[in-house]
Amino acid sequence: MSEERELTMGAAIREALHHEMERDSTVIVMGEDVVGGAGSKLPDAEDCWGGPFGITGGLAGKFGRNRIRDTPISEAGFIGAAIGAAATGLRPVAALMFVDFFGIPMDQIFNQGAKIRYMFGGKAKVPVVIRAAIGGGINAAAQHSQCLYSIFAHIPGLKVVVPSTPYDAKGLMTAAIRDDDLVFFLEHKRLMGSKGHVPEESYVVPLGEALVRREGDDVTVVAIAKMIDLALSAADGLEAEGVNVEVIDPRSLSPLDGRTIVDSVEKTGRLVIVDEDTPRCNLATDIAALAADEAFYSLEAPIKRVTPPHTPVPFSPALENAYIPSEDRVVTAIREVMAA
Amino acid sequence: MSEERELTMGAAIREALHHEMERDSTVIVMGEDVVGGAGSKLPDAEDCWGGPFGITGGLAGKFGRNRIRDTPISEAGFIGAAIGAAATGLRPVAALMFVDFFGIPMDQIFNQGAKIRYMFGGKAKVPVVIRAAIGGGINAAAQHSQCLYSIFAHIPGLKVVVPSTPYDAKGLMTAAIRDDDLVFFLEHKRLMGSKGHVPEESYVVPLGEALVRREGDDVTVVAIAKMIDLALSAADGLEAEGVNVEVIDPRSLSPLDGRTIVDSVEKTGRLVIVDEDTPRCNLATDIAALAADEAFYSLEAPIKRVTPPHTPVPFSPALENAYIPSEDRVVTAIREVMAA
Amino acid sequence: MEIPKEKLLEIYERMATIRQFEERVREEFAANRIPGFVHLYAGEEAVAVGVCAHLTDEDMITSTHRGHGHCIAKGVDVKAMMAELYGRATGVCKGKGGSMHIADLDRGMLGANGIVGGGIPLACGAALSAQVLGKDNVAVSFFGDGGANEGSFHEGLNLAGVWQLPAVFVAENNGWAESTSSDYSVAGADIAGRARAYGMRGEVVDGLDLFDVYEKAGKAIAAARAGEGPTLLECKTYRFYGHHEGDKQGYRSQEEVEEYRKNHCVIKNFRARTTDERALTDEELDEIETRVSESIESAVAYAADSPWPEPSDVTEDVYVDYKEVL
Amino acid sequence: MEIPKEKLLEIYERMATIRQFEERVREEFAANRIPGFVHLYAGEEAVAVGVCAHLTDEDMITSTHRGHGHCIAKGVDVKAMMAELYGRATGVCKGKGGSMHIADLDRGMLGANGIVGGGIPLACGAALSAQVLGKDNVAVSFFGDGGANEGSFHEGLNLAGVWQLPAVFVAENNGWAESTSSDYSVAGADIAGRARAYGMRGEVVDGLDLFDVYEKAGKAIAAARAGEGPTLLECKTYRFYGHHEGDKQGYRSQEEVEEYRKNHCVIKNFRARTTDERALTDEELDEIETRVSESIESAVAYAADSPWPEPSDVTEDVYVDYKEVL
Ligand SMILES: Cc1ncc(C[n+]2csc(CCOP(=O)(O)OP(=O)(O)O)c2C)c(N)n1
Ligand SMILES: Cc1ncc(C[n+]2csc(CCOP(=O)(O)OP(=O)(O)O)c2C)c(N)n1
Ligand SMILES: [Mg+2]
Ligand SMILES: [Mg+2]
Repeated sequence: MSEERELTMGAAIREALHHEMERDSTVIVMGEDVVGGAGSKLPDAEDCWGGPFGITGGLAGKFGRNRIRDTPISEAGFIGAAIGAAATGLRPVAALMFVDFFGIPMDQIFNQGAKIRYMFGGKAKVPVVIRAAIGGGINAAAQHSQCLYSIFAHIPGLKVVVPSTPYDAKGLMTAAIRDDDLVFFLEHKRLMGSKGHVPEESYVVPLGEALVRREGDDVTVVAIAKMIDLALSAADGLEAEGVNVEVIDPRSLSPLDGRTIVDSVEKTGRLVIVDEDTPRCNLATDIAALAADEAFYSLEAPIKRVTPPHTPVPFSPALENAYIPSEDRVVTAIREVMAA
Repeated sequence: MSEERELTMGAAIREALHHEMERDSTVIVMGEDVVGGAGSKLPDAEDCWGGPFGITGGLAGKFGRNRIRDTPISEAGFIGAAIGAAATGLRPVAALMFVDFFGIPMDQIFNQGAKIRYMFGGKAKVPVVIRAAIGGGINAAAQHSQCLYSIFAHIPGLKVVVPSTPYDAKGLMTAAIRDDDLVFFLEHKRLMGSKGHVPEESYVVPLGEALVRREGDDVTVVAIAKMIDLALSAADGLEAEGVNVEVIDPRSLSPLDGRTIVDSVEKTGRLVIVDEDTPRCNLATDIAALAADEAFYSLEAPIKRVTPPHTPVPFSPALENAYIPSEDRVVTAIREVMAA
Repeated sequence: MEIPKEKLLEIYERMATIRQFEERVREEFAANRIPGFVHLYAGEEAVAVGVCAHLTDEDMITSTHRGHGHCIAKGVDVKAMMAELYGRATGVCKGKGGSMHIADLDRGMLGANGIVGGGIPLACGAALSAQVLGKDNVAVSFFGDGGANEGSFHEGLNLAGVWQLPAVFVAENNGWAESTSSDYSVAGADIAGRARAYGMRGEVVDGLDLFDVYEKAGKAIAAARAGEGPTLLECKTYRFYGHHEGDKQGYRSQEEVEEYRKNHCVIKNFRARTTDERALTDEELDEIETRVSESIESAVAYAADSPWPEPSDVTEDVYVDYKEVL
Repeated sequence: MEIPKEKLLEIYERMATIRQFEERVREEFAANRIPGFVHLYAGEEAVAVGVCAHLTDEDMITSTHRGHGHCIAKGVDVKAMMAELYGRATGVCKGKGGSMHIADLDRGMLGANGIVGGGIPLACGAALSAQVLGKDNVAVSFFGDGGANEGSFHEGLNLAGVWQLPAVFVAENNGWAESTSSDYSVAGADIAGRARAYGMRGEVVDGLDLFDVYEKAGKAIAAARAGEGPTLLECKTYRFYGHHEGDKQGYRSQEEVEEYRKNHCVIKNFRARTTDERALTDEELDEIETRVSESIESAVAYAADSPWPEPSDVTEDVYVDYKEVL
């Protein structure tokens, strides 16, 4: 294994799926066009799609259509089936494609999948992974650009992970598949092509552990998914002004590693949260509330949240650029808390 | 009109529906068994149900089944239809029955109803009210006891109101029906039978205005729906200890009257939030985050949140009693912030 | 289809257990000893029992809000069920589920369900497990006439058709969804006929006749086991009590209910037929009734004597493992 | 059904406009002048135009991700559409919607839709408005073969059946949902037949023949207007391009596509038939093509010259009125 081995985040996820399908014959993959070409009369149609970002392409050739299945466009049907299958011996990875489609299978997800274990008095488990693309920045408009992870983090019984690097994506996907609970695995569209070091062998990044992506002692910035890039680059820029920014990537939103965040705020005394999800009842408010309780006595400035406005995602690039948090807005927020 | 006129919250809501249906012929009511007896061969079956709490009973006799309609059990179908009807000239009040069922119609609610106006560049409006019962305390278990309003408050394009008195229920329902946007009107099961003064004539309680239910200058308690009762009674109890509690009922969760809350915290310096919704990314975190930013310099103690644990709602009374926030827990939280 | 004597006795015992269980739950509920909602299955016993008579513990079923009958038919312990209804720590779900969420995977019971139509996709999943793993198990989903109008019905049946899952879908058409007639809510008023929309076998079953249910369910389940794909059965049946306890039933007449109790009681009719045909004797059946009555009695005693769950148990069993810090 | 000459000309113009619009969008998209996703309707023009030819501005339609054709057929202004695709302030949705959300209520166009099956319940709602208010308007919902597998299809059609809504459901079966064949995904492979499940008329239509669409849609719409309830039409059609621009189409052969373009082009065939029958002349039709081509040209120029929306506009149009403080 070479330290230089680089993969995109998409390829890293595919590698984890491949490893786990090889390792455990109860792991299956299902979703709309996850293979592609179902029902085609062409001999070479196999694997002509592989999901919207091609992640599951190539798996059918190796594992066969019994274990990787194209579904009709019936999200309640096939995600419910994934949950039922998980309760009865399989470990399905179900592709919801875009997280924006959660409104169709939501009952199966939150009233069935998330609650079965509890309602059954602990006598069942539901080891499902639901993969979905999140986030804006590709002008896909209001119904294909949302984040929505705050909703899943809100629901007891669900776990939610949001990787921001190829390394974490592979390790978290491996952990998610091996996990015995229902895990949402959310892939930011604008990170799928980003490259980074990924070891060839299989490894696990545990759920519920945040990562300090950059150390600093003046201000803590917690940022999620694509927002991490803004935070890191804002931090680099502010270095020149003598501001040392600590950047934390929670990686898991549920369970949340509150300890790492609170420890950091206790050190820095200042907190900015950057969340691409809409501002009400989101992860930014969740983390702010945590700090306003647990790290209150260390706080030296108001807690600032950088988020989109309380609006749907607009289509036009001119509007979407104004919608998604920018590095400028992150820098401004950091300056504000530093000036306080 | 007599000052003494008392109605239950359920009757107050019925009165508002009745008034508005009389006033505006485009107001219609729809949902499962909102009338009851559809398809019955009995001549007197009309109005044998009226929804789970009988609220819409009696309306069909007056307004006819053209304007108050029983639906099949098809929440995506009939709530989607209510939204489509709202965009084309009607003002439907759709009964989801229990809010726990939102996972079925959610796509219609959040991707269609909430976004139509925005996606269409402001050239449409969606004047729908969705009524639903919320909350625990009747041993209805995991799928019939949730609050979930945090999810609706999260979604841009939705409005959310949660009355806690019969007076407000009538005035807010009137406002919701006359409102040109999609309004969730959430009725706490354990408040439906509670009585209070309700004027006979029609009146409006505007959306987006919080109410200070009790004045005090030591600590601000924001409480939602049934939690208001706990907060008021905790406040009464603490009076003896010389603690003056200000109790705020937000009434609308979206839009939220943040001004009233922040003003109060600026006065008291202390904040406790009591929310029956599960703890992650909920209204309590939302309000805490607001105060930790906007009222930071007035805060003299950590912001405490009193909520259920991060678990589904259990069935057994022995467990549900431990689950739902108790007056004791509210008192403890207030004492904690007072001691800080 | 010839039913062996042993099976007939077992069937009778299961039906009698459901009936007596429900009658007793009704009393316990009226006496405020059972919290929450209850929806009684009395009158519909032939459906659950006639279907489940063909299933093993490894075959899975999904059920509804009206789930006691399915649980008993599938072999869930009535003591643990009664304790669950009572909300006690000894309940089959440790008091966390209650009437609408009774489940027991060891008996192949994948849960009652508070969500109408909620169990259909889950059953497809159980059938998928069998198919992927190459087992010859089947999954059966019970749901009501009202449930046949949910999107989950359509998505689940279509998926089962596409994948030719080893599944049987059992619509229990008792004429009503709460107070709404199935003649009103099911456009076309023909649930069995909906099978055609999925290229699936569909059949109307006399749900008030154990023998008709037993035969048609047997064929459907055998076909599913043999890899011949799914079937939809519409069992016409009748519920003796209201939608839930407390329902005033203004949508149907008391005479109608009486007529069903008198002339379409599945237990009476089963008894009449099996004794007429001398397959079983009154003595054998009376003995069963007595045994059942004792078992219900002791289930109630067990429930009433059982401890409440500890308040601290409220946060157990949410996740297998949840590493939250702070 | 005899179609008056004026109507024939109008139909041709609409179909030609869709075709030219889509061909041009394809070029603009390839040249990176149109952001986001685009799904082209080329090849399927006869369906949208044959149906919408019977509708007025007060009749509502709901559409899909592949919505440009429905918009044009319903009379939405192509300049404002092109500007929308460009993301400009002059777009029909002020740049907020884009390709998948074009809407224009003044033309009875209740929105393209990014959610498969999402428009079906909305159309039921528009039909409900007409019914409650006693107007003789109808609502038409267009959706794909893939969309017929969503729960919203089932719930919407059942509701329309129960209430006998003045609605027409038009399944555009182009054989594929992304890369998945409808033979695979539609169990039973018969969408029109699903109408029976809702006690509704259902009919297969040759969606590649404008005249067949025009006739059958005309009957269904007239029936809906006359209070005779809903109809489901399954129009068999074909898309000339990939699912979205960028699709490599490994699931079908280039020869097949060529064969359709050559022998099943709805525009060519319409032209051949109408000129053969001497209803229209080549000159008349060429003139239309020229006029259309000019209008598309000027739509592109208009779009390209239009201003971008102001960044501050991002928070406008969420609510009619939102009284948030702080
Ligand atoms: C998704 C959902 N919608 C509505 C309800 C409320 N509800 C509970 S049972 C019921 C009627 C069910 O009728 P049916 O499916 O015929 O079953 P039956 O009660 O007749 O056994 C309704 C409307 C629910 N629990 N879940
Ligand atoms: C609810 C939902 N699921 C999945 C998708 C992704 N998707 C967009 S179009 C499409 C295929 C639709 O096929 P069909 O309905 O046949 O319409 P066509 O594209 O052939 O016109 C899919 C799967 C979506 N947009 N919405
Ligand atoms: Mg029923
Ligand atoms: Mg298609």
